[in-house]
Amino acid sequence: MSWLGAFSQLLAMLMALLLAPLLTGWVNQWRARLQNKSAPGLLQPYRMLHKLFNKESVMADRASPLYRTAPYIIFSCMLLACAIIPTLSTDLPLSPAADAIALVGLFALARVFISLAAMDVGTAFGSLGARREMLVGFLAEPALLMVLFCASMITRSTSLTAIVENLAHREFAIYPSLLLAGVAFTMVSLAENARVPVDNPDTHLELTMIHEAMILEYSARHLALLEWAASLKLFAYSCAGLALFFPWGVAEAHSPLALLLALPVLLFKLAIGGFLLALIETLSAKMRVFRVPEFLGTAFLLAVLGLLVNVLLGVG
Amino acid sequence: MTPFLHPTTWVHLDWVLVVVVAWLLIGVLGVAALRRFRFVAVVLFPMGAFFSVLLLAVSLSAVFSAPETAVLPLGLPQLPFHLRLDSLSAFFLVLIGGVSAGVSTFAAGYFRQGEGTPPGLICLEYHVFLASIALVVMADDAYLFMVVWETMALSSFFLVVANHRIPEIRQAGYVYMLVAHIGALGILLCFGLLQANTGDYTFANMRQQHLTPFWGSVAFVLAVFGFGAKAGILPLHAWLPEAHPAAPSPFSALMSGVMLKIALYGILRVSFDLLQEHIWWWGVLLMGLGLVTALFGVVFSTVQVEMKRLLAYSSIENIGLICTGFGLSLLFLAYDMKALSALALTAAMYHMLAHAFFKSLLFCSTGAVMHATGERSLGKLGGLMRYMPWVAWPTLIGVLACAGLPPFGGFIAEWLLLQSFLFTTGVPSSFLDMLVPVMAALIALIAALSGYTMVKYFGVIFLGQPREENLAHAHDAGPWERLGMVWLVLGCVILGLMPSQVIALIDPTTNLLAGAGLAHTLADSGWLLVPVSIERASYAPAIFLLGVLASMGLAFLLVRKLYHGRLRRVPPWDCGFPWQTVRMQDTAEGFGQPIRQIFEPFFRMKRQLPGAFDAQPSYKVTVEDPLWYALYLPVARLVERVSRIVGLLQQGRIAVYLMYSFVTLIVVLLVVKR
Amino acid sequence: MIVKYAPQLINLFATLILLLSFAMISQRRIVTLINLFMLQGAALVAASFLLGYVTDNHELYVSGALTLVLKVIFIPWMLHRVIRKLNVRWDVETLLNVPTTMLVGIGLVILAFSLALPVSRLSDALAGGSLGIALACILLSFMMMITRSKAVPQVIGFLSMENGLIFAATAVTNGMPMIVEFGVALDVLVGVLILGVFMFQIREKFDTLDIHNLEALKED
Amino acid sequence: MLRILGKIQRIGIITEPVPARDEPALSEVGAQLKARIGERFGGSLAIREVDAGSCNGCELEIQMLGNPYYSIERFGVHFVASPRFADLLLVTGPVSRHMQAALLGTYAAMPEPRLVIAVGHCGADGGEFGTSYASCGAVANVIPVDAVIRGCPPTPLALMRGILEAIGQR
Repeated sequence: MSWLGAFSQLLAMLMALLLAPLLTGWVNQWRARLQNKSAPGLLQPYRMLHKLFNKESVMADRASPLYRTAPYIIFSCMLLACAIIPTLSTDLPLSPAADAIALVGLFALARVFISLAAMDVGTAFGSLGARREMLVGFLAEPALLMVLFCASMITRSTSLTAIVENLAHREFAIYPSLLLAGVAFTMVSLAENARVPVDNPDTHLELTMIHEAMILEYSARHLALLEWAASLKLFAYSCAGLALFFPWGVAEAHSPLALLLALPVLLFKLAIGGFLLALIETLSAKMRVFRVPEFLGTAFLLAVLGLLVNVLLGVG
Repeated sequence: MTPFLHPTTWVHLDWVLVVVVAWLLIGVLGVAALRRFRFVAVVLFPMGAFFSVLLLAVSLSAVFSAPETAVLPLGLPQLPFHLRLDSLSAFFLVLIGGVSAGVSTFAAGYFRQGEGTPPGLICLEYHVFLASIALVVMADDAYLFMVVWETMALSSFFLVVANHRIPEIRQAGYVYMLVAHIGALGILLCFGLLQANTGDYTFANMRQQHLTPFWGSVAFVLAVFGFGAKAGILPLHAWLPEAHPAAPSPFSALMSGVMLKIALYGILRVSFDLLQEHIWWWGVLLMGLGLVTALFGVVFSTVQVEMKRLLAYSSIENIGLICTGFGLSLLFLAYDMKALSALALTAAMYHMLAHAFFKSLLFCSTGAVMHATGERSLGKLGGLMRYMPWVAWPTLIGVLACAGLPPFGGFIAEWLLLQSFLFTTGVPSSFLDMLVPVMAALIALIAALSGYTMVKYFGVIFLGQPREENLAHAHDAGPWERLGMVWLVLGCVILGLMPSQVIALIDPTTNLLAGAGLAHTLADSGWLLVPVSIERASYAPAIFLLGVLASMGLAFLLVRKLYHGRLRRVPPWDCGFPWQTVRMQDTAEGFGQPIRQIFEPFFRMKRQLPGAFDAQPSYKVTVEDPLWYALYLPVARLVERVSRIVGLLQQGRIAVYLMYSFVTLIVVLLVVKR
Repeated sequence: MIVKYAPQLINLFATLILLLSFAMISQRRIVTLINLFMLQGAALVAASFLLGYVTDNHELYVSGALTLVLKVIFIPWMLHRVIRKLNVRWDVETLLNVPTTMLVGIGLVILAFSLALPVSRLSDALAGGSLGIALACILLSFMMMITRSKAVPQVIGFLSMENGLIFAATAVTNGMPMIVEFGVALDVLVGVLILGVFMFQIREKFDTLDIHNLEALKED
Repeated sequence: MLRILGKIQRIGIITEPVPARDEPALSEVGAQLKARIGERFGGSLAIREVDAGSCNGCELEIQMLGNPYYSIERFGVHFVASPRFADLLLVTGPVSRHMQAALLGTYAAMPEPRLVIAVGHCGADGGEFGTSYASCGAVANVIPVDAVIRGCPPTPLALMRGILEAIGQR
């Protein structure tokens, strides 16, 4: 592990921490614009986090220690996820510790903990949210895994850095299986980040909530951590998608100059991605909860289809 | 024949025999102190646990040493018992020792006065069971194997029906006995084929025989049938969800954690070791059976409303996954891809170890919960985390491991299995090539569903509010129970954090069975788990855990430093509806409902909905196993009809019976004369 | 440049066509169904133009143009007109529910691929690899015809099956003889016209397009 | 879908720009509001709205705050789904007996620092309904109130002024 490696690792984590709320702000801004409103400032998420950290935390009297620690666990899971996804450079010392499958495992771990925390206080909506979250999860995880497998079948590797290096720096080729995988990935990341059409991030009606219903009980710093974790998750998904489907511009190992060059490229790609997300959210309507398994099942099957096409066309 | 008289020259096998004898002696002592249950609990069971640890230590070193054989001058004349301790047996002895140590310790605190069978007798059955499984994995001829196999079946049967006062439990034990015997029949026939008319039933001889593909396949199918019946592979799973809840919890733990693995040992021994040639469709058959079993098990476990049934179905799922690993490895072996075969086999055996530990841990926790609350239905539990933390936190570890989440054992097993699937291209058959991704997808789906199940299990039992008043007086686990559970937790953690070391333990076995191992790739990668090569895939649970913990601590410190830790406790936010009751939490049925809706064709459901004008509207839904009605009951009816016909012979008059034997005599004489 | 990437591009179009077939069997709204069909035709056109350019085989241009005129412009326009005239903008009911249909679809794809794999390993054509995909498309649209209970979706299923056929021909043998192309095109045109009239007739008779009613026509 | 996009394109941003020509009040109130929120709530104010038995006139006006014309979100104000997230409680209507417990619970569930604003004549003093067997009258009779926004119903601008004043005091 070189000093440059350690540096780029730290840089990646710091950048994730700082950029994640910005991405959320960007998406919100575009959603407002697409609703013909003028939007809140880009930095609004930071302001909210700052305020929440300052407030006094209010907690249900029968909340257990698990409930108090869950936000920290979830937050650090998401941070680690951002750390192993090659955003700027593929020279990440942490990445051998966890490959694509472990990435899915990380998301699953976070999901299990937030669901358990939601069930802990024992309110009606908390457990309802937990059930729905697990419902989304048990279809979204395999779909995500299959999407990642499409890439790793092409590159014969499940280590994310190896995948990106392969895709980015071998001579350009078109992989039809990635088309299917891309569609599947978009659907999965909409569901996983609690976006329309699966879940509405700013609904007030408890009966239609999924993610919100689970955190209804949280306040102040714990809520702030959860919100931050949510935007980290969005960031992680966006970066994973960009790394898989538009890997160009990610710095190769041992080249500090490319590292500097990679940042603007990433920002540009993220900006486009955020805009598209807002567009999708504006154009689609939220679906009934029991349409969600159908939606995610479709994503799962498309990803499997991608694998099959991969085997058929024998690319890579 | 090893010299028993000079302990200095003893080899591992002798030590294992010492443990076996010790267990039998403990059993006898138990009978001697039939009703003195305090003595049985705090003296005999801990002694058993001590010898389990001894067994663990011995077999850990035996894994790496050369095979040892012994011939005991017991059994029938001219038919002495052959014993053999190779790395495969040693691996399973490690499993037995490790798990039984924890479970026996737990059992020391578990058994109470006045439950059906007297404690002394339970102690006897328990330790006879342990001794018999230890001998099963060491048996080196069909006779000894069948003898100890049946001993295992019988002792476990008696343990299942420990509370024989309750009719349902007797029923369950009966079903279990029945399936066990049908299975044993299959095994017997299989051995009959394997010895190929040489009349020599030692395994050594069987290894020499080269069966034709047809008879080899028949033997393989018989073995899968026979051992599968004991392991709970579809469609012979029906006894499992009946017997596990019936048995006392420590023994459910042993059954699920150890006995099922012994059945899988049988499959391994026959299909990898005794049968020399392998045919590709054996692997496909095993994989198909495994996947179907796993999917069936996990879908059913999500909709269960009774703790131990839920765990039992989840065991079916895990057995299915392990069989899938066997099948894949067998397929590769048939195509002579040794490295990949070793990888798949390693994944399966890792899964066996992991499942043995976390599942027995979970069964122990259900035992503790049932003692504390007297309740086994999820619908009447809840909120126990506040009253019994010593049970809740270990269970949380077990749950995470069972859900296949990093950084625990279950995840590593699934990780390896997925790896071996992922790099399966270039199997000569195009159809298989197409099937492989689909199978990988199924495995991913099953793993995710098991996460769903485990969240339901932990959330409904330990979190939320108590659904009944009396739960508030639930007492925490006693010292022995805590000790046992902590031991099992340690097992889970070690399996999760030290994969390279554990795989080094599995390596001799894969070398024995698949002719290859992962050790050489692992040796130079230290804490990093690298099955094939660093470019392809790597995973380091220790670093993983460290990363999570470090960022957790950092986040905590920063929040406290930069801001504050003020906290105010208030009543929970009830969405402005002050009349919320505990009954408004999600019930077990409610939590399983989405799965019930999605996988509707799997179930045989009876739903009773309230009408518009009912005075007391009631909602009831029962989910049943369609196979029970489609397969078991018809067979039962057939048997009944046949036996009624046979029953016609019975007249109840001596003269008639004498006439039967007379006629038989005449017929025999005629036959002999010709 | 484009010649270099031609096989990959053709595979890409093939995958697109497959994706659209899946979208069609999972689609409930009839208008969207027609639009998807239009897209599929467009992908097919692009594929055949590309192939024609690479193997400079001008017949492919002609067949591409035919597909463009018929499948991308005329027939969708006519179908839109039909549903506007008959005002049948209902959501399509399927006989099987959508997830089951998709599962069966995956099964069909596996079958088609495993059948086509040996062939495509032999085939020396530019895009032999996509034979399996074309086969899969044919099977999928066949299934769509089976599982839909209304007339318009069945017509669309029939047409997209024909898409699959043409694509198979284009991909594997770089195009059928011209006369066959014309024949097929004419067939389709006439077929659709007749089906259009047919739909009006059904409508007149039963004032619905639910073809269950045809069961009442048998005499007994 | 394309139709929607076209519409979005056609309409464009119709929010009152800051600074605006035709209605200076809104823009300057907005500017002040933003400034005060910046000082007291770190730039983000979360509002929980409770209908304690109003005729929904006030709700309609409060809705208006979020529409493209006023778009109060641009000043850092947003409405939230749970009092746990909220800094400010907007209560409308004479508190009916049935809503009393809910209102108390909501207030108890809010983390400090927290503000309460009674909206509309009814919220201020019970309005037409006054205090009776069915209504507790003014919000102040149930929970401590920091500010009152009169009007039946108050216009969105009045609401913004009220919020501003509520944050301003103390």
